[in-house]
Amino acid sequence: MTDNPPVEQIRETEKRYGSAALLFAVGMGFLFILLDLKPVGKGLILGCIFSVLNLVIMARTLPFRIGVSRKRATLIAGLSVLIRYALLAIPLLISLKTEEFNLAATIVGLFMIQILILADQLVYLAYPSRQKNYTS
Amino acid sequence: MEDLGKIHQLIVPVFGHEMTFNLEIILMTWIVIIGLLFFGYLATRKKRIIPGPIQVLGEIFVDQFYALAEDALGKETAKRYAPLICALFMFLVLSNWLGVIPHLEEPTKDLNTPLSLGVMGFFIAHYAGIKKKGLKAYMKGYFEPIFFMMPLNLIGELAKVVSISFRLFGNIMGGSIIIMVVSYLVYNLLLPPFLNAFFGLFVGTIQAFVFTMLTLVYISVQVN
Amino acid sequence: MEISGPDLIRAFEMLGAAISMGLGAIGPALGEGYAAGKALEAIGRRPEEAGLLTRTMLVGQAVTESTGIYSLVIALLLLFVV
Amino acid sequence: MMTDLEWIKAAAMMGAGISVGLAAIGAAIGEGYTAGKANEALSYRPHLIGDILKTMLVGQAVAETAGIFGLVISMLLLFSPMEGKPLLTAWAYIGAGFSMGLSSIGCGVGAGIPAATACQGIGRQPSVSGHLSALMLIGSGVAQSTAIYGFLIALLLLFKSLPPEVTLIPACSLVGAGICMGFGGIGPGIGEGIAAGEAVSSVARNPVTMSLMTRTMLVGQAVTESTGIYSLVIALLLVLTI
Repeated sequence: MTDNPPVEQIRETEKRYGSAALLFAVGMGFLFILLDLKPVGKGLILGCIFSVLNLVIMARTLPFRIGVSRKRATLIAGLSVLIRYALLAIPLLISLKTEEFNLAATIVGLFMIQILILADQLVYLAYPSRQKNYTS
Repeated sequence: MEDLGKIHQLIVPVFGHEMTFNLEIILMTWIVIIGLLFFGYLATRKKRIIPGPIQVLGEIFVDQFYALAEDALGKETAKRYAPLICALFMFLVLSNWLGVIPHLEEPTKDLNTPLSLGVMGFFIAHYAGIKKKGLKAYMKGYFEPIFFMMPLNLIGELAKVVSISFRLFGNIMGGSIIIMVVSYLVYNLLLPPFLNAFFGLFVGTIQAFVFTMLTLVYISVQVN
Repeated sequence: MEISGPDLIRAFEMLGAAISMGLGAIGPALGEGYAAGKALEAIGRRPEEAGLLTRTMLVGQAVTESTGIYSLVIALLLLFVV
Repeated sequence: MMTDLEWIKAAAMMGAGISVGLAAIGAAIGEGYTAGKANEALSYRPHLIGDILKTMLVGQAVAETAGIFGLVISMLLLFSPMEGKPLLTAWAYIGAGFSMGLSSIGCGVGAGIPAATACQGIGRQPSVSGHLSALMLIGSGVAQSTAIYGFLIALLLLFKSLPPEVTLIPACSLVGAGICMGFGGIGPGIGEGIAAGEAVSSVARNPVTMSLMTRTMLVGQAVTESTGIYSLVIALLLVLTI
């Protein structure tokens, strides 16, 4: 895409949820590590990193899928799905094979972005004025 | 997880037959009934023009369900059946909410409670129909549109009882089984309170309302 | 593995209960979703009739769900009674 | 002649394939539907590209949950230790694959429909895009509950300790639990998605009805969910009574 504004807005969404997810996961992870539950904290952080990576790749490939021919769009979408699923399989494999990462925590970490999006919107529903309005 | 579906039963022999009582369910039902009686006593103890909080709650219930009954049945018949509808809803809501408190169980979790309420609704609806239309017109309703549709109409009437009571039973029992299994799986961490809020309060209220509305609709089908 | 007659019957009861409830859940749920969607559309047009429309939606969904409940009854019968 | 371990491995591979394959189909249908409607909205409102793409990204991220669920179960199936497990595990693995895969189809499609209507609605009423995306996410979040039930059943099937000897009844119960929860998850997911989609498009037409619409939508979805709950109950009974 050539025009700048849409890319800007997508970056903003990506940054907002990505940084919030990382912050939350790292905070919770350190809490768990301090509580002497090292595998749980490490698993949470590992899962969350890949979850954020997934969102970033999704956002970066989004502009290429708009306004191109059908064949090309399908190809790009299929490729990105393959790459993203392969990427998401990595933390699961790591935590299955080694004892250092707790499996359940890794799975929760993988859903961190979705959980945060839902929580964010619930907060928006409850206190509409508190949040920056999307429209402005 | 072995206590899934375990019920404390009291078996009493009566003239060669056995009568089975589900003790916990009876106890829980009595808790609900006493709670409702207490609520009724508090709401009507001091009737004032400017009502206290409990009286307001009671007035809201009565008002809402009277309006609903009037919508469905018409003004004259509503006067007779609105108290029943209101009491049914209050009983069901309190029963479904009871499971939220630890160590207490929903009486509606046992099939016997919804089934008996459903059968009660069935008989009341048909009594209302006979009373309003007279026996002959009531019987004629079964032979519509042609004579040999009678068995199908009969099955349809009985299926109403099955569907209304199994809906309540399935939802409440499903909720309690899910809460039990999930609490076992996650060692009572974090999730069960949310599940309790969803299944106990939200689904419980909706299913109580659906049960009440369906009873009202069945009565109104017979009356009109 | 030897299979006796009663074993086979019991096994197929399990499978039958599963298929009955599983497939029986598809139709009612789709229908109820459609009913809820249409009711929501109507409420969007005339918000002042929301109470009546919600009640009608609930009754319609309750009737739609009957077939799902029959599946549940059959599944429970297969599991516990037969 | 195959050994027990080989049978279990073969079943695990089949279960993993079913799980991630069907889940990817569901997620792809949902995401594709969203992208299509977003393109349609873009074609007549090109200047709203930022808002529409943002909503599309968030919607697709939520619709992807189905795929991730399938992926998690398939990785668990493929790489969890299998040595010394009884032969019945093979049947449980196939059941787990069915449970997760089929219920993910409902989840993906159900999350895609509201996202698509939200993209359309932003094309119609850009001033309430915050409301629209909030309602969309609540709706698709609820539509995913049956996939969570499927996930629960799959985990139960994976980690339940099974009797050592193989008989037909538990085998049929294990596969049956998977099939029951799997098919039972399709309908509620799609139905709740339809309801949420209509709610979103109604709010796009008449934004003042937001809170009323949220309430009514949740009530309608709660009733739609009940067949999914029945399926879960039957599946749990099948698994737990072995």
